[in-house]
Parts: sequence; C-alpha cells; structure tokens
Amino acid sequence: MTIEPGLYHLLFISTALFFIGVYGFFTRRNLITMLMSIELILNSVNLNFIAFDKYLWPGKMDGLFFTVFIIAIAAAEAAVAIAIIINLYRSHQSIDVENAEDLKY
Amino acid sequence: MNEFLTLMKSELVLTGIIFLLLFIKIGKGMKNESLLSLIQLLLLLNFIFSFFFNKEGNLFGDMFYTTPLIAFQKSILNLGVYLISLLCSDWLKKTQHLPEFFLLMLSALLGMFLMISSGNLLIFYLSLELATIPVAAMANFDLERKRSSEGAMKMILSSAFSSGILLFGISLIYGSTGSISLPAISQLLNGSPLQILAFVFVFTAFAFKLSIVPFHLWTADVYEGSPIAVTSFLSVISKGAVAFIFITVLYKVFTPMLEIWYWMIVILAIATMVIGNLFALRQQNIKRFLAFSSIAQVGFILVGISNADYLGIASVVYFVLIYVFSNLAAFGVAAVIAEKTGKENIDDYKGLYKTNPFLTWIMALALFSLAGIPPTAGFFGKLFLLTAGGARAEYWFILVAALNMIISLYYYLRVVRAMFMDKNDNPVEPVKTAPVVKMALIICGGGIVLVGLLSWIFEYIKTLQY
Amino acid sequence: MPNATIIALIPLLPLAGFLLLGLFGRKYLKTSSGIIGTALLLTSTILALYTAYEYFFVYGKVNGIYQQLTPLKITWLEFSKGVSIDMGLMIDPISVMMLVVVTLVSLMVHIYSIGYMKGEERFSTYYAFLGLFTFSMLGLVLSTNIFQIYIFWELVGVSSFLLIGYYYNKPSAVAASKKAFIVTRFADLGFLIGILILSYCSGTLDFATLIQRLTSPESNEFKTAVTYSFLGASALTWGAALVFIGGAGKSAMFPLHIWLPDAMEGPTPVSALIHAATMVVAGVYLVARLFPVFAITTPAVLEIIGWVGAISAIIAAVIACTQTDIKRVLAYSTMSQIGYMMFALGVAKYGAEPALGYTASMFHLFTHAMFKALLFLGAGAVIHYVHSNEMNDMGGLRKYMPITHITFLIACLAIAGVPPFAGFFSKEEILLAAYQDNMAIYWIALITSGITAFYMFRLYFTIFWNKPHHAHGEKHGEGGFVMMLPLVILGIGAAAAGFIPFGEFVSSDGRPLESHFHLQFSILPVALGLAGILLAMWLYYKQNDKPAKLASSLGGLYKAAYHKFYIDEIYLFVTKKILFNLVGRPAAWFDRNVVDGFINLTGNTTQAVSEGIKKVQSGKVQQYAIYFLGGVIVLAVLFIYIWK
Amino acid sequence: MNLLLLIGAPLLTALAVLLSRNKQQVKWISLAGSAVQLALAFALLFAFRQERAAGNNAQMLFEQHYKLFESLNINFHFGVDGISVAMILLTSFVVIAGVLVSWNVEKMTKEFYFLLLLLGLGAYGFFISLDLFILFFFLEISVIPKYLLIGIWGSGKKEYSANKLALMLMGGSALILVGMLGLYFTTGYSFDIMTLSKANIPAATQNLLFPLLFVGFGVFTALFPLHTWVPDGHSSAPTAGSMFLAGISMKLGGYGCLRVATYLLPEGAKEYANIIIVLSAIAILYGAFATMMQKDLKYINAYSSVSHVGFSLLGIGMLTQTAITGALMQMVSHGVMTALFFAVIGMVYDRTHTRMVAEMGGLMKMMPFIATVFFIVGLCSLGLPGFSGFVAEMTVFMGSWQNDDAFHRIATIAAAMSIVVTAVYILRATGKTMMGPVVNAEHLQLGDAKWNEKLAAIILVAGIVAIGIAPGWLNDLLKPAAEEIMNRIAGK
Repeated sequence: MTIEPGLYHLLFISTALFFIGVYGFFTRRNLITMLMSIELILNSVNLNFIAFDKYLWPGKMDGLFFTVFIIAIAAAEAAVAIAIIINLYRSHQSIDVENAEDLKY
Repeated sequence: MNEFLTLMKSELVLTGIIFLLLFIKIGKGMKNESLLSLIQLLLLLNFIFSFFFNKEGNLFGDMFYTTPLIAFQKSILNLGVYLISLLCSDWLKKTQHLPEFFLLMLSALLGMFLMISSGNLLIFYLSLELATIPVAAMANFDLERKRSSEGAMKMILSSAFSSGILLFGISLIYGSTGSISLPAISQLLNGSPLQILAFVFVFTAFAFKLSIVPFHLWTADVYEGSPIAVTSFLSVISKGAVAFIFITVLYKVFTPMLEIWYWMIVILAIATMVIGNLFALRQQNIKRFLAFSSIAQVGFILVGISNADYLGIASVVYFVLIYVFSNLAAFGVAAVIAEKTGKENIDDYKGLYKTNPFLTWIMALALFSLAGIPPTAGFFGKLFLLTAGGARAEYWFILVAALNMIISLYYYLRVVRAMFMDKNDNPVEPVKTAPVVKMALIICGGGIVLVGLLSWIFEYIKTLQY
Repeated sequence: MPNATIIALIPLLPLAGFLLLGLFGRKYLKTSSGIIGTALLLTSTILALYTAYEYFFVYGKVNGIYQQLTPLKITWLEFSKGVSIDMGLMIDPISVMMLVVVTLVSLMVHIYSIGYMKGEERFSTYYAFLGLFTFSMLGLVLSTNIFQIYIFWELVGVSSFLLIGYYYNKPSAVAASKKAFIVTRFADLGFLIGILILSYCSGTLDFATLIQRLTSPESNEFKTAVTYSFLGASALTWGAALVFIGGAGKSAMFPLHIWLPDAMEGPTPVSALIHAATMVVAGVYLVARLFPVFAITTPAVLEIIGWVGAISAIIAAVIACTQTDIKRVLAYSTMSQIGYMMFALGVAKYGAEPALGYTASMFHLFTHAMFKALLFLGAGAVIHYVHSNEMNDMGGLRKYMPITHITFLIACLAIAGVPPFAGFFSKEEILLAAYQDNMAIYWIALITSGITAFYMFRLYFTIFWNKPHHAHGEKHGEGGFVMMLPLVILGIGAAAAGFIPFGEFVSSDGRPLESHFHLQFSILPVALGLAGILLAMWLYYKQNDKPAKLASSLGGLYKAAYHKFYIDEIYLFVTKKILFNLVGRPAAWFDRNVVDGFINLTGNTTQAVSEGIKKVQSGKVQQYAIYFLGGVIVLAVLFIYIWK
Repeated sequence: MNLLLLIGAPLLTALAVLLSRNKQQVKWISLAGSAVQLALAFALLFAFRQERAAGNNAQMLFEQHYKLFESLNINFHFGVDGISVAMILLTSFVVIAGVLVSWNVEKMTKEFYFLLLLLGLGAYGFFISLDLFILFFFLEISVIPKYLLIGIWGSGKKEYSANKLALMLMGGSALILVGMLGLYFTTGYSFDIMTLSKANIPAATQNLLFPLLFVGFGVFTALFPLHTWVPDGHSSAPTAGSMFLAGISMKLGGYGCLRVATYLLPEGAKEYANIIIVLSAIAILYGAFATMMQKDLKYINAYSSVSHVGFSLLGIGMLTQTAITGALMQMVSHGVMTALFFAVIGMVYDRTHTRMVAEMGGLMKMMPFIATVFFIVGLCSLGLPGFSGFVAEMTVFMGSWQNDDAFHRIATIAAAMSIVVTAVYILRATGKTMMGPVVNAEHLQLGDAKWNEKLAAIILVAGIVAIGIAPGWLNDLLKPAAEEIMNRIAGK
C-alpha cells in the first residue's frame, strides 16, 4: 500500500533536514562539509516553499520563484565561500575550521 | 519607463558606475592614483545627484518603492561610501585590485539600496545577499594576511547560516500568510505562535546583520581581520542600511506584533549595550575596540527603535548620519596611522598628541561624539534616541541605557588619555596626511560639530514623510 | 538727643587706624604708625568722654530715669520679616561706662606701647591689630542687636587671637593663640544656639524688643515661648543658659578659663588691654545687657551664673598663689576678679535695692579695669627691664624703678580692697549684695578676698623687695616717659575711682540707687585683706626658705594648685584622644576606605566581569553559530510560551 | 541686556585663543576676555537691579527665546533671576582669577586656556538657560575640559582622579537625564522650566523623579556619600582647575538641586527633605572631622569644601525661604572663598613645591602677602564676621531654626557644631604653615606673590569682603528668587 504524502510529512522532512544541516554545521570540522550542511538548510527551506505552494496556496507562484532564487543564490554563496576557503587554505595549509581561531576575545 | 528612471535613479547611477569600472578593468586599465581620483569624483557626483529628482512611488507591483526618507537614507549611505573612498585612499592606492574592490563595494551598496526600498520578501532576500556576499569577499581583501582570510571565512559562514535561518522564517511566513509582499503580510499577520516563531527567525537575521547580542559574535573577528576600509564599510554603511530596513520591517510589516517586538527589542538592547561595553573595556586593537563600541552603539539605536513612531525613525536616521561622521572619523585616523606605521594598538597611540595634534583632535572629537559628550553631534543623537526610547515611560529602561553611557565614556576616555596624557618613549612619528585624507577628516570633524548644532537637519529628517 | 555721628566716630576712628596701618603701615608708616594710632584713639577717647558727659548730665536722664537711646540703627541683613541683623548704636549707662573704660585703657596701652614695642619688626601691624580690637570692642558695647553683639564678639575674639599670636614665630605663642580662639569659639557655639533659641522665642533680634517681649508675661511671644521645653527645662532657660556659656567662655569662667593664662604669651600691653581690662569682661557685659531676661524670666540661670562666678573666683585665687610667672599670677587674679563680677550679677535681682549686685558688678568692672590694667603695665615695665616673666629673676627692684613701684603698690592695695583705694568700694558693694542674697557665696567671696590680698602682695614683695637686685648695677630702670605716663594716670584712677557715686549712674533699671555704706560690715573683709598682706610680707619680704617649707607642708594641695588642678590635661585628653583619635581618624579612614572603596569597587567589578566573560568570544565560528541558535530558541520560547 | 553676550564673550575669547600665535598672546587674550566677562557680569547686575527698581517683578528678566529643535519643543530659552545673576557674578570672578593665577603655565598653554574658557562658557550657559535640555547641554560641556585639565596639567595620581571625576559626574548626568525625560513626558513634551513650574505633576511621579534629579545634581555638588570625586579631583587638578571645580562646577550642582529638582518637584522635595537634611548634616560634620586629619593643604580644602557645601544642601533641605536664601549665599560665598583658598595654596605650592603641612612653617616671614590672604581666607572659611562665610552660614542657621521640631533643631545644632571643628583645622593649617618657626631653610629664599597672583587674590578677597561687610545687596538679589521657589513649594 502507498501512503499519499501530506503537508505534514513534507514539513517533517524539511524540518528534519534543517536540523540535520544545523547539526552538521555545528559539528563538522571541515569547512567544505560545513558549507554542505548549509546547503542542507537551504534545501529544507526550498522543500518548505514547495510544500506550502502545493498544499496551502495552490495557484500562487511565489514559493516556486523563491525556491529558484534560493538555489541560484546558494550557488553564488557557495562560489564565494569556496573562493575564500581556498584562500584560507593558501594561508593556513588546511581547511579545518579549528585551525582558524586566531581572532578571539 | 520615465517613472522607472526617476524612481530607481540612485540604483541606476550606481549600476552605471559599476559597469564603467568593469569596462575599465577589462580594458587596458589605469594607474591606481588616477583611477582612484576618478572613482572619488564619480562617488561625489553620485552623492550630490542623490539629492535631486527624488520622487516617491513604487514599481513592479510594489516590489520596489521609494519615498523621500528612503532617498535621504540612500544619500547618507552614498556620503559614507564617498568618505571611505577618501579616507582610505592611502591604502587603496597600494592595492593591486583597486577596481575589484570598488566593484564589490558598490555592488554591496547597490544591494543595500534595493534592500532599503524592497517591498517584497523576495527582493529583500536577494538584495540582502547582494549586500552580504561581496562584503565577505572584501573582507578577504588583503590576501596575504592570515587573519584577513579567517575573518572572511567566519563572515561568509555565519552569514550563510543566518540567511538559512532567515529563509526558514520567510518560508514559515509564506506558509502562514500565503504572501511575500510586505504590505500584504502586515494585513495578514494574526500573531499565531507559528508566525511569532517565523518572526523570531526573520528578526534574528536583522539581529545578525546589526550584530545585536547574542548574534554579534562574528563582528569583532571580522572587523579585526579585514582591512580598515572594509571594517569601516561594515561598521557604518551596512549597519546603517540594515537599521533603516529593520525599522521599516518592524514598523510597517510587523505592526500587529508590536508588543512582542517591543519587549524583544528592550531585552536585546540592554543585553547589547552591556555586553558591547563590557567587551570594549579590555580591547587593545583599535579596530576590535571600535567593533565592540559599535555593538554598544547599536544597543542605543535599538533604544530609539523601541519607540515605534515617527520620533523613533527620525532619531535613528539622525543618529546614523552622525554615526557615519563620528565612526568614519575614528576609522579614518586609525587608517592613516595604521597605513603609515602599521600600528593598530591603543597603547601605540600614547603620546600621539605630541606628534600628531591634528589627528589627535579629530580622533578625540570622534570619540567624544561616540560617547555622547556635547557640543558634538553625538550628544544630540544619543539624547534623541533616549528621548524616543522614553516615550513609553519605561524609565528604568532609559536609566539602564544612560548608565551604560558611563562605561562607554570610560573606555573612550582610555583612548583619549593614551593620546593626551600618557608618556611614550617611542610615539607614532609625525604622519604626513595626504590632502584628500585631510579634507575627508575635516569634513568628518565638521560634521561631528555641526550636525548637532544645526538643528534644521534634524527638523528636515523629521519632516520627511515616510 | 545724642549726635549719632559723634558716637559712630568713636569705634570708626580705630577702624580707620586699622585699615590705614594694615594696608600701608608695613611699607610707608613703619615708624609713625604708633603716633597715628595713638592720635586716632585719643580723639575717640575725647569723644567718648564727651558722650559720657552729655549722656549722664545733659540728656540721659528723663524724669529721674536713665533712658536707653539708639541714635542709629541700620538694617544690615534681613532674614525674614522683623528678624534682621541691625547695625546700630545703643546708649545707656553701662554702654557709656564701657565706652569710657575701653577707650581710656586702650589709649593708655597705645601710649605705653610706643615705648614698649619700640623697634619691633611688625610695629605697624601691632598698632593695626590694636585698632581692630578697639573697634570691635567698642562695636560690641554699643550693640543694639543680639546678632550685632555676636558679630563683634567674634571680631574681638579674632583680634585677640591675632595679638596673642603676635610673636608668630614663637610656637608657644601660636599654640596659645589657637587655644584662646578655639576655646572661646566653642563657647560661642553655645552663644549662637542661645541666640537662635531666644530670637525664635521672641521673634526678634533687637535687644530692646527682645527684652521687652521676653520679660513681660502678657506678650504673646512670652506666652508661646514658655510652652516650649526640652529635657525638662523651658526653651528660654536653655537659651539664656547657652548665651551665658558664650559669656563664660569670653570671660574665662571655670571651666572655660584655660585659655586665659596661656594668652599671656602676647605682648604685655595687649594682656593689659584685652585679657585684663576689656575683652574678658565682655561676658559680664553680655549678662548685664540681658540682665532683665536673666533676672525676671530665668532666675535659675542667674543662680547658676552666681555659683559659676564664685567657684571661678576662689579656684583662680588659689591657683594664683602658686604660680611663679608674674603674668600668669595676674591672669588668674583677673579670672578671680571677673568671678566677683559674675556672681555679683548672680546674686542681684531686677530693680531698685535688690539690684545692688548689678551696680556693684559694673562698679567693680570699672575699678578693676583701672587697677588691673595698671598692674599689667607695671609688670610689663618690670619685664621690659629684667627680660623675664619669672619671679625668681626679680627682686629688689624698688630702687631701680620707683614710679613703677609706687603705682604697682597702689594697684595692689586697690585690688586687695584696702580703703580708700578703688577696689575697696566696689568689693564692699559686691560683698554686701552677696550677703543680702546668698550666704554661701558671701563666705566664698570673703575668703577669696583674703587670698587675693595674699597673692597680690606675694607678687609685690617678690618683685620689689625680697632679694637685692644686682643685674644691671645702678642704672635707672624706668621705661621712659611714654611708659610712665600711663602708669601715673591709671595710678590716679586706681586710687580715686572708688569715690565716684556709681549707683547714681548705673543701675539695673536706670533709677539712681545711692550706695550707703556700713562701717561695721566692712571691718571683716578689710581685716582679712590686711591679714593676707601681712602673711605675704612675713613670707616674702626677705629672701628665705619659708615659702618652700610651706609649699612642701601643704603637699598635695599645693601641687594640684600649681598644676592648675589638671584642668588643661583633662581638656587635652578630650580633644587629642577622643576627638582626634576616636572621631577624626575614623572619619578620614571611613571616607578613604569605605565610601571611596565602594566607588572603586564598582569600577573593579565591571573590569572583572568583562575579564570573566571574554571566553564567550572564543574565536570558534561554530560556537558563534551555537550561540546564534541559542538566541533564536530563547527568544522563541520566551515569546511564544512565557510572554503573553 | 542681551544674555547671549554672556555666552558670546567666552566663546569668542576661546576661539581667539585657538587662533593666537604665541603664549603671550594667549595669556593676554584670555585675560582681556575674562575682564570683559567680569564687566558684563557687573553690567548684568546693574541692569537687573535697575529693572527691579523700575518695578519689573517678573520672575525672570531679559528673557530670550530661540527655536532649536522645534519638533521636540527644545528651544533656547534664556533668562535670569537674582540667583542666576549672583551665580554669573561668581563665575566671572572665578574665571578672571583662574586666568590670572595660571599665568605661568608653560605646558600646552594654548590648550590650557582654551579648556579653562570652555569651562567658564559652560557655567555661564548653565546659569542663564531656562530650558532643561540646554541646561543639561551646558552642564555636560564642562565634563571633558575638567577631565583634560586634571589629566594633562594635574599632579599626583591625576589619571585616576580625572577618570573618577569624569565617570562620577557622568553618572550624575545619567540620573539627571532620566529625570529630565521623565519631566518631559509627564508634562506633555516640554523642557521649559517656566512651563514646567506651572505644570502640576502628580505626587507619585514627583517622588519618582525627584531623587533622580536631586541625586544627579547632588553628585556635582558633593552630596554625601557621592562626594569622593571631590578630594581626589581637587587635589590632583592644577590650581586654576581646582578653583573652577570647587568654585563653579560644584555650584552648578547646587543650583540644579534647587532650580530643577526642588523648584519643579516640590512634593518630591517635601517627601525627601529629611533624608537630604540627614545626609547634608552628616556631610558637614563628617567632612569637617575628616578635614582635621588631612596633611595635604589641597585635601584640607577639598574636604572642607565637602563640609561647607553641605550647608547649601542643608539649607535647601530645610525648605524655608531664609534657609534657601542662606543656601544660595553659601554657594556664592563658598565659590569665591574656595577659589581663593585654592589660589593661595597654588601660590604656596609654586614656591615651596610641597603641599604637606608638616613640611612648611613660618612662611609669613618670607611671603607676608600670601600669608595675609591665607589668613583672610582661613578666617572666612571658619565663618568670621566681616567675611562672606559668616553671613551665609548664619542665614542658613536662622532659616533652619524656623521649622520648630526637634529633628530640624538637632540637625541644625549638629551643623553648627562644625564651626568649632572648622576653627580647629583652619587654625592648625595656618598656624603650622604660616606661623611658627621656619621649617625648611631653603624656604628663606622664597619670594612673595607676583603681580598677577596679587591681582587675582585681591579680586577674590574683594568678593568675600563685599559679601561679608554688606550682605544686603546679595540678600536683595537672592531673597525674592528664593521666595518664588518657596511659593511653589508652599503651593501658592
């Protein structure tokens, strides 16, 4: 038997995704992985938008547009972030977040 | 079409400049000095132009709108950018990527313009990112320094995280209201728990940008890591822009949740002032010091915002204007000294008055203005913020704010004392300041003194309808 | 009516002298200042005598009663409606009498000092101060207003301070001047509070009104005033008592007398003027000035005054017997004589016969001024000659300074109460008054007069007879004309002043009161006086070891008296140990450590906190994110669940 | 008379000083400027008396309005009553004296005089402004000059003292600020003192705001126990700085306590009067006793200032017209007196290079003029008739005695006791330093006062004597103003 997925399933998934992303962001030491977990967060948001669009506000396009833009922006963000990380690697010879803690207090 | 030109003219002018720079970059390129003076000229024109042909209205189904107040806010930001381009010219001349720097800075500025006049969460989000990502790149601008890249990393990651949270909030708002256009949302809000949650998420994004405690932690590190030009841009321009849009969102969109955000602001304002001051007490590096002091200043801005009325808006805009002059003056002096001698610590400023009286006086003026001592403009700015904050007769709140002025005075005086009183066997040698820099510093000093005493400026801001 | 300007000139001329000499003296008038000061004072003396004549014989008496006239009254400072400090001139018997006394003695001292102070470095300053003192004293006696009297009271005190400390580089002089000022100041505190009480009760500061209101039971002020009371005594009693404390301080009454002996550090003429003839009797004058209030409204206080006077009289007399510094002997005798005047007032009643004490007191004040000033000036001459205050350095001086000798003898006879010299008459009246009112005081007075005779002649014999003097060979020792003239004039005064029918002029209510005089009553005191003289003669006529023997046989009593009954030590203990160590030092410590400590503590705490929380800024971007999310959650929880 | 002159003159002088070439110019310009200010103050006095004599009984004279922040109803509103005139006179005296005594400041002369004149400017503005906001503005102006004067030209632990002073005064201003805004919002958006004095403010609000305002201004005028900046600040400051601090700045506080706190919030004043009385009585006695223990001349005068200023607060707390008049007289008198005292101490210090009482003695021999002035000011401070101190203190006592309950009486007596203690410490100081044998042989070479010092001393002595000999004129100035205040307190 198949379960027709409802709004709440999707929201559940997206929320889970969000927190997985957050958790990854908090725990991963590798900058790239942290970036990836941020992508997870953004995707959970996308999922939200789609879900709301489909179930609550059918016919409105705002959610979809938003999703598209989020994806685009995420790409841009990632690009800059990776550029910065590369530069960081140049100076620190590592992309481990724990090696970049000179600035404190 | 014509309307499009007039309403979006500041954005269009900015885009024009950006493209010009792009072409110059692609083309054979120019010597830094001439290019810099060209840019400065352009920015000056842009600043002057931003006072003319200001109409109000909205475009694209109120996705974009502008009013006289917004136009004025934009010209404040223009002024700030222009001053930065003057103040940091010593450093800018040296960098090999001058056009890129301005490309990034101006596109960030463009993002802020759009953000200020955005009438729709989508535009708002896009412009927010436009205002953030280039700055992260700028933070990394002196590529050799480890600290610079570290700061940039911290900035990009935290801002990405915060924008994730913001988006989550926006998605919830969309879910609960079914609209992403700000005017519509304000009609549809009903203060259900879900919306409160969404509001908190959105709120924190602003809090992050304004570096309100406890969302402020990135600030100091990034400020210290990045080159002074970027630091000053971050601390003055982006803070100002976010403050403006923050007010708009709170006052116009989340009006149904007034009670909630009032108390939120009160709590956060106190936390921000106290924490900012306590951290600023011990700082040695002047940039880090100014970072925390600017956090404390944001606390004061929040006091003004809590007013939820015209007075709040006017006082905040007025304060930001003053803040532009004061903070940029401080950063300018720091930039000059750091550029010439590489000294960035407060202890290095000991005995500065003996060698560089002019710089010392400007710095002192700036610090007094930040501390809110008359006759500088900062006194009026702070007082109006407190007046705005007192409107709800929560006197204990103002009292806490006022008492915080004591702590802040203490650490501002630390610098003054270092400059005027302390002995130093090898003080900063006499620094030769370039005429443009000198001019910029004088402009800042004049602004610090005059903006307060020329009361019509405040009156003008107050008349701008909104 | 009296001429206000003439009377006003009497105090103002010395003031002019003070300003003139004080501002320009030390530069321009170094030598001539003595002459200038004297000339000015001579003028005001003449004016004073003229005023006295005019008052007593021309316009003073209206249908048999001497009036109280105020030819001049200017509002100086108005506190509130009706309550104001006025500067004015009051002319009534006692003030006129005092005018004469003060100007006369002061003039004598001025003349005398020309010789005595010759060659002093701060000659002109000295005369300036004398002028200041004379001005303040005259202002004091002429006061119409209780606050005016307080003002001049203070000024008198300060000029006395300045003159005692005239030899400012002598530590003992400095200490003495401080002591004098502070002790009297302490008494003045009582005076001030007394003034506050009286003025509040009477609603005025003006003497005439105040007395009128506080003595007439039908006045409203009186009715309300008697209702106030504090610690059982009525407010008026407190006021009067406190005012008397002020008087006692100035007049060196026991136990506030300790400053007077030390005050002898000043130049001798100053002691003659201030600490014998004029300032020290200010207290008596004050009591006399407010006599109706004391006598009618607060008899209890008058009783106290009587006893204080009597005790001071006898204690001072006993101490005087043991001192060896001639000026100190004279100081204690002064104190004892003022004791007489005090209790004379104490035993008096208001009006007619029973007020004999009042008249007697004033009379004694008058005569005492003559002979005590004379004694001091004589002593001054002696000291001038032998350069020492110690009795042991003197002796056999009669050949060398005959005039001083004679005048000194006259003065001694006068003070010992030997007829027909001045002291005799006044003392008789006082004793009579005491006899009529209070037997105990009478006996004390009687014994005291005997002792007085003894110690005065002890002084006389040790100075002028006793061992032969052989320091300066046959050289003549007199101080020259300017120093002899005052001695002679005062000598005449001391001898003859007694014959003035004093009761005719001065009495409590202005009505003349003829002093009739009973021979049989006078026998006892005179006999006692002569006995004292003979004893002194037997002991001190020739150099011998009888005094030493006597002293040792008396033992403890002698020792105690010699150490002035250890009163100074008690004061020293109270001030040094208690005020300084138990109040002052703790206060200073508290301020530095507790109050200031608290302020600093707040500062340090802030620093400490900022140091403590720095770990938050750990530099770990992930922790930043955790705080971020924490903030989000807290806000969300706070505003969704808790805040409603 | 145009009150703006009083702000304009010092402002122009300060600017002229900034533009001047060399030290000589600086000195002479500031001297001329302060002379002009003195002249203006006297002109104001006479103009004021003429107006009054002409029967103009308006509470404030020479009122002037200028729009500033119209939308917030913040305007320049200037005007003077007797109190202000007296205070302005005091300020001008201290200013010119201060300029004169700092004649031999060699270090950064220009900046020194500039800050000095700025301080004066602040005081003038404060005393003439009738708009709380502007009042506060001028009050605050003076904080930084004080800080710099102490910190740069001071002596001893100057940084510490400067910081302490600046921060404590800032704390005071913080309280004032809140109280001010409280008034502003409860009375329908007005800072104008004249308007506020007509408004009737609910008693609850008054009880809330009064402590803020009174304590706030109290910090400036050394209200116990918030006085601790006074000893350190005064003793570390340069001579002129101490003169200004004690002579003018502390008076700003007293004036504010009366004109703002007490006058605008009478109910609150009644509510808290007893506490004020207790605190000031403590300050008077305790300050006096603490002074007895001091060994440094400047500390002696600083603590005695705490004690003397206590009288003015006591007078305010007593809430009778006479007492308030006395309090104001005490402010004026103490201002001139303490300025003179600091001036003399400075002169002594410049010569002996010590302020320790124990290290001096017999100075009268070498410097008779200075010694005489020292005596005069000492006697003034212990309340000798003929000098200003006596008049003021007696007026306070007479006024205090008018409320006839044991509490006030005891407080008054306690305060009165201080006159004895004062005598003790003053005489110890004078006796030790000026009289007695010469302690230090090198002192024998010292000279007497220079012309500028003499002039300064004479000006200030003239001040205290003028009040002491003929207090009538001052009384006429202050009494009607005090009456106005009492009328509001009495609710007439």
